[in-house]
Amino acid sequence: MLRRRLPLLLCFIAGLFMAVQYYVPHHSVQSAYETLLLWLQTLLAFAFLLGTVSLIRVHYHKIRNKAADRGFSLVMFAGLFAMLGLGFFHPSHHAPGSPFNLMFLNVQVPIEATMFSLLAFYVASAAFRAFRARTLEATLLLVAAAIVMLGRVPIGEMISSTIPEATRWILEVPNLAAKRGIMIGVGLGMMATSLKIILGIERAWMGGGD
Amino acid sequence: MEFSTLIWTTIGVILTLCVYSFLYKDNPFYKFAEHLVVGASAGYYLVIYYYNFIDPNVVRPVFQLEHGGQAIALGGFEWWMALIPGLLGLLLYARFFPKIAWVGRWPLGIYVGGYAGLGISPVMQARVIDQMRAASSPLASIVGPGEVVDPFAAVTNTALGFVIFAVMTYFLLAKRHLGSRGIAAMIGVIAASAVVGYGGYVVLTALSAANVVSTTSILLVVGLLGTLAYFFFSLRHTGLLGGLARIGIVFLMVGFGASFGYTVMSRISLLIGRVGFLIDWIGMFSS
Amino acid sequence: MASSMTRFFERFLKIDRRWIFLAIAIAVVIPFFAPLGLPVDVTPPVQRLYDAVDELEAGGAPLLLSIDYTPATSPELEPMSTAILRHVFEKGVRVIVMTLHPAGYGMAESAILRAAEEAGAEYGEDLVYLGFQPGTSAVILGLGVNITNVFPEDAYGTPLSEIPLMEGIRNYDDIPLLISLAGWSASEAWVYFAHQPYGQRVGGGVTAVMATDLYPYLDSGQLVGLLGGMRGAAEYEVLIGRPGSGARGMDSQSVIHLIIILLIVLGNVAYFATRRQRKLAGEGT
Amino acid sequence: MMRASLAVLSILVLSLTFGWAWAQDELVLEGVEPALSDTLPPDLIPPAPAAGLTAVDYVDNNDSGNKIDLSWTTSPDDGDGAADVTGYQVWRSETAAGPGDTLAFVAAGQAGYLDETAEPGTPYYYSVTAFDGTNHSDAVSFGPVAGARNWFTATRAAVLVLVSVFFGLVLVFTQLAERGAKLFVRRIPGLNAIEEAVGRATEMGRPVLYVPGIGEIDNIMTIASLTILSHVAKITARYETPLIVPTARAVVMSAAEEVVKEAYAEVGKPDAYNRDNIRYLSDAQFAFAGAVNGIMLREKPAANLYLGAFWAESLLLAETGFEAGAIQVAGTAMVSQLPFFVTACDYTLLGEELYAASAYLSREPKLLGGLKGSDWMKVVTIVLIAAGIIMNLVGADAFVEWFHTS
Repeated sequence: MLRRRLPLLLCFIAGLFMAVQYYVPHHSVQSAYETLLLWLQTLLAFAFLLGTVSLIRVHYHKIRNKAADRGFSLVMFAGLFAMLGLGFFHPSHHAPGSPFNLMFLNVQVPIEATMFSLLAFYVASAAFRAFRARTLEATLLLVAAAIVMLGRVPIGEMISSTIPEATRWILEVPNLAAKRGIMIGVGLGMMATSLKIILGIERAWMGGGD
Repeated sequence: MEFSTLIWTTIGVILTLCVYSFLYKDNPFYKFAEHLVVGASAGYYLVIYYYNFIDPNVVRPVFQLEHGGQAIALGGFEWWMALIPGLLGLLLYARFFPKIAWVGRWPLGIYVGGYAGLGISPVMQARVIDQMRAASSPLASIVGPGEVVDPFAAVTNTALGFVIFAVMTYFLLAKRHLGSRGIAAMIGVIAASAVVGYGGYVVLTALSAANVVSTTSILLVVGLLGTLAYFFFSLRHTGLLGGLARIGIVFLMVGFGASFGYTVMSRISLLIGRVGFLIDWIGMFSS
Repeated sequence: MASSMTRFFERFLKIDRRWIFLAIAIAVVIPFFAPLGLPVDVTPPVQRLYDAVDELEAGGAPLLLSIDYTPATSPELEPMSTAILRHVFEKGVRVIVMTLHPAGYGMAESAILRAAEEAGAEYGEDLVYLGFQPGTSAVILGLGVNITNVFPEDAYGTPLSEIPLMEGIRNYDDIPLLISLAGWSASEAWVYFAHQPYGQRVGGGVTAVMATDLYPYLDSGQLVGLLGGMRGAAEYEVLIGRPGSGARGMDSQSVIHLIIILLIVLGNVAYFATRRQRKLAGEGT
Repeated sequence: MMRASLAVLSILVLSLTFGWAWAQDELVLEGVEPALSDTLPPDLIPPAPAAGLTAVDYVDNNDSGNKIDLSWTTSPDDGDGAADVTGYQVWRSETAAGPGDTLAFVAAGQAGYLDETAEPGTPYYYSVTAFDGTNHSDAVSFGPVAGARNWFTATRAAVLVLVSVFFGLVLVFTQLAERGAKLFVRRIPGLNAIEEAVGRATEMGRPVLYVPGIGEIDNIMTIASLTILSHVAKITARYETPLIVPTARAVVMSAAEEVVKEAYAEVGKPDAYNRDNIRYLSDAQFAFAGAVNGIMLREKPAANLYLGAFWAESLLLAETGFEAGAIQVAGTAMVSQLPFFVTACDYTLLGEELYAASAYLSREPKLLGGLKGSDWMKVVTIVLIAAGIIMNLVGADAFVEWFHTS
C-alpha cells in the first residue's frame, strides 16, 4: 500500500489537479495551484542534486576499489572541491566577478564549449566519407542542405541572389510544413505519455522492486 | 591589461588545447579535461542551486524566519509551506538507502504527476490548436506586408502545385489501373496525372491571382497533410494515402535537409567561437 | 585508364581523416587574419525580433531577457545576448535578466557585467539580475502569477521590493516582451507556459540546430521573432550597427560551408565512381 | 605512475588557482540612489474633470472575479493646449457616498486602469479625479460593479474539448487492446530493412552490432529500442549469429541483458547467449562513441543497428560504420540527428516510426492505445484544418474565434 499504491495515488492527484486547474480560475483553486507550483520547484531542485550524489558515489567506489582509471576520479574530485570551496567559503563568493564565477568562466566554459566544437571536424570528415546520395530521399536532403548552407552565409548571396531566396523558401514552406507535421505528432505523443503517467498505466518512474 | 585576466585566460587556453588533442586520438590530456569539467560543473550546480533556491526558499524561511526580506512566523502558514516541500525533497534521497528506498517514491509521485499534468493543456494549445489555426489561414505568405514577392517563391510554389496534383492522381489511379496491364495503361495513367496536374496548376494560379487562397497556404496544408499521412499507422500506405505519404516524405526530406544545413552551421559556429577565443588570447600579448 | 582513376578515388576516399581536420582548422583561422568583409543581409525573423525590441519605450515597461544557454553553446548564443543588451542600453530600455539553467547563471552574469560596464548602465535602475530558479515550467508559470513568488530576491540577495526597477512590475502584464536565448528546449517552454496561458509576447534566440524546428511557431505568431545561431546574431549586429563576434565569424563560416559542400560533392563522386567499378567486378555494393 | 602524477598535477594546478583566486579583491555592487525631481510651479486652478467613467467585470484566462476594468474620457486640460493635467487619481469605495481609498495614480494621457485587487463578489464604487500636481478636479464616478467568481475559463473551452477527445481515443484503444481486439498497425518498412541486415550478417558469418542509444532507461526511445532488440535477438539466436550490444548506461546494460537472454531462451537457444557481448562502455558521450567505433573496426560487424535516443555521437558512429562497409539501419525520434542517419545509413526509421515499430512488435496495450489514439487525433486535426479553411473563406468568425485560446 505505502510502497506502490500511495505513490501512484499521489501522482494521480497531483497530475489531475494540475491538469484541471488550467480551466478553473476560481481563487480557491488558483491559490492551491500557486502553492503546488512552489512545491514542484523545490522537489525539482532536490531531485536535480540526486545526480551529484550518484556521481560522488561512482567515483568514490572507483577510487576505493582501485579501478584502473582512478587517477581521473581524483581529477573529478579536485574539480568538485575547488568549485565547492570557492562557492561556499570564499569571502566574495556571492558577488559579481567572484573567483567562483571566474573559475566557471575559465575552466568549465572553455572545456564544454570546446568539446562540442570538436563536432565541426567530425561533420567535415563525415561530409567527405559518409554522406552519400544513395537514395532519392538522401539526394533531396543533401541538395536542400547544400542550398541552405550556401544561402545562410554571405558568400551564397555573392554567387547568386537566387540562393538566399531559395533558402528562405525552403525554410518557410517545405521545412515549415514538415516540421509542423512532426510538431503535431510529437505533441500528441507527449500528451498521451502524460495521460498514461497520471493514470498509472506508465509507471517506469517508480523503478523496480516492490 | 590586468595580469589576473591573462592568467585566467591562459588556463582556459590550456584546457581548450587539452580537449582539441582528442582530434589526434583519445589521450590523458583529454581525459583530464573531461573529468575536471564533470567535477567542476557538479560543484558549480550545487552552489548555484543552494544560493539561488534552497537558501532563500527553504533554509532561511525555516531556520531564520525570513523570506524575500519579510519576516515570517515560526509555525505560521509560510513557515510550513517552506518546511513541507523541503522535507519531501529530502525524502528523495531515501533511494541511496536500500531498506527505505521506497519512501523516495512519494515525493517522486507528486513531482512526476504534477509536471505531467501541467504540460497537457499548454502543449495541446501550442503544438496542435495554434498550429491548426495557422495552417487554416488561406492567405499565408512568406512575405510580410510591404515586402516584395520574391520571384523564386512565386514560380516554385505554382510549379509544385502542378507536381503535387500530378503525383496524387498517379497514386490514386495506379492502385487500380496498373499492375499487369502493360504499357498502354501506364501511359494512360501518366497522361491523366499530367492533365489533372495542369488543371490543378490553372486553378491554383487563378485562386492566388484572385487573392482567395495563396499558393503558400496550399503548399503548407498539402505538406502538413503528407507528413501526417506518412506518420499514420492505422492503414496501409496504398492509393491516396500512399500518394500523400510520398509527398510527405519529400517535404520531410527537404525539411531534414534544412536541419542538416543548420546543424552543420551550428557546429562550425562553435568552432569559430573557440578559434576566436584562442586568437584573442594571442592578441593579449601584442597589446 | 578507368581502373587507374578508380584506384585514385579509392585511395582518395581512404585518406586519414586527420588531414581533413587540419584543412578545416586552417580554413577557419585564415579569415581571422585576412577578413573578406562579406556583407550580411537581414532576414525577416531577425528583423521582427529587432522591431519588437526597438518598439519598447525608454525607461518604460522593461524587457525580460532569459539567458538560458550553457557553456556548450555559448559561441552561438553569447553574441546574441551581447547585441540585445547593447541595443536596449543604447535605447535606454530597462531590462530584467534571469535564467532557467544553473549554468546560465554565470553566462548571464558575465554578459550583464560586460554590457552594463560598456554602456554605463546602473544596476537597479536600468537592469536587474534575478538569477536562477529551478523547475523550468513551474518557474515560467509562476512568473505569470507574481514575480516575487518565484524570485523573492535578486541574484545578490536584495529583496525585489527594494529594487527601484521592480516597482510596479508584478507579472507578465507589466512586461511587454520576453526573449529567451537557449540551446535547449527552453524557448519552447516559454511558448507553452508564458505565451499560451498568459498571452505573453515571446521572442527567441536559439542554436542553429534548433532553429528550423521552431519555424512553425514563427508562422503562427507564437514567437514574435527568432535569431538562429551565429548568423542570427550577426544580422542583429548589423541592425544595431555594431558588428561584433557574430559578424566576425561570418567569413570563416562562408569558407567552411564551401569546403563542406565541396567535400560532400567530392566524396559522392569518388563513391559512385568506385561503386560502378566494384559492381563490374561483381562484388556488389 | 602516470596516472598518479596526473592526479598530483591536477590537484596542484587547482589548489594554486584556488589560493590565488582567494587573494583577489572583492567586487562590491554599487548602491542605488533614487533621484528626486520636483520642478512644478505652484498652481491654483484645478483642471477640468475627466468624463464618462465606466467599470466592468474584466474576464481573462486567469481571472477569478478580482479584476475590474475602468475606462474614462481624458480631461480637456490633458494634452494639447492646456497640458495642465499630470495624471489621474483612481479611488475605490464600498459605499456610494465617498471617494474611498486611493487605488492608483495613472499618468496623463491614459484613459483606463485595470483594478486587479478587487474582492470577488463585492460591489464597488469607483471615482476618478484629474490632478495637476497641486489640485484635484471634481470626481467622476461609477458604480456599483462587482467581479463575478468564475469556475470555468470559457476562452479555453476548445482546449478542453480537444484534450478530452484525444484522451478518450487513447483510453478506448487501450481498453480495446487489453480485451484482445485486433487493432491494425501497418508493418513498418524499417523492420524489413532490419531483418535484411541481420540476414546479411548471418550469410557473411559476421556479428550484428545493436546500439540502443545513450538515453537513460526511462527514455521512451530507449524503451522502444529494447522491444526491437528482443525481436532482433530472436533472429540472431535462431541463426546463432553473435549479437553485440554496447551501452552507455549501466541500467540500460542490465535491461538489455535480460531482454537478450529471454529472447535466446524463447527460441530454444539459451546456450548460444553470450553475456560478454552485452557491454557497458562509458557514460561519457564521446568516449562511448570512440569505444563503439573501436568495436566496429576490430570485430567487423556486418550489420550496425542504431535504434534509440542519440545526440551528437550519431555522426561519429554512422561515419565509422559506413567506412567499415557495414549495412546500417538507424531509428530515432531526435529530429536533429535524423539528417545524419538518413545520409549515412541504408535505412532510417523516422521519429514516430520507432515507436510504431515497437508497438507493432510487442502488441502491448499501452503502446497500441497511444499509437492508435494519436493516429485518429491526426485525422481530427486534418478535418478541423479543412473546416477552418472553409470557415475562414466564408467568413464564419465565430468558429475561427472559438479556437483562439490564448
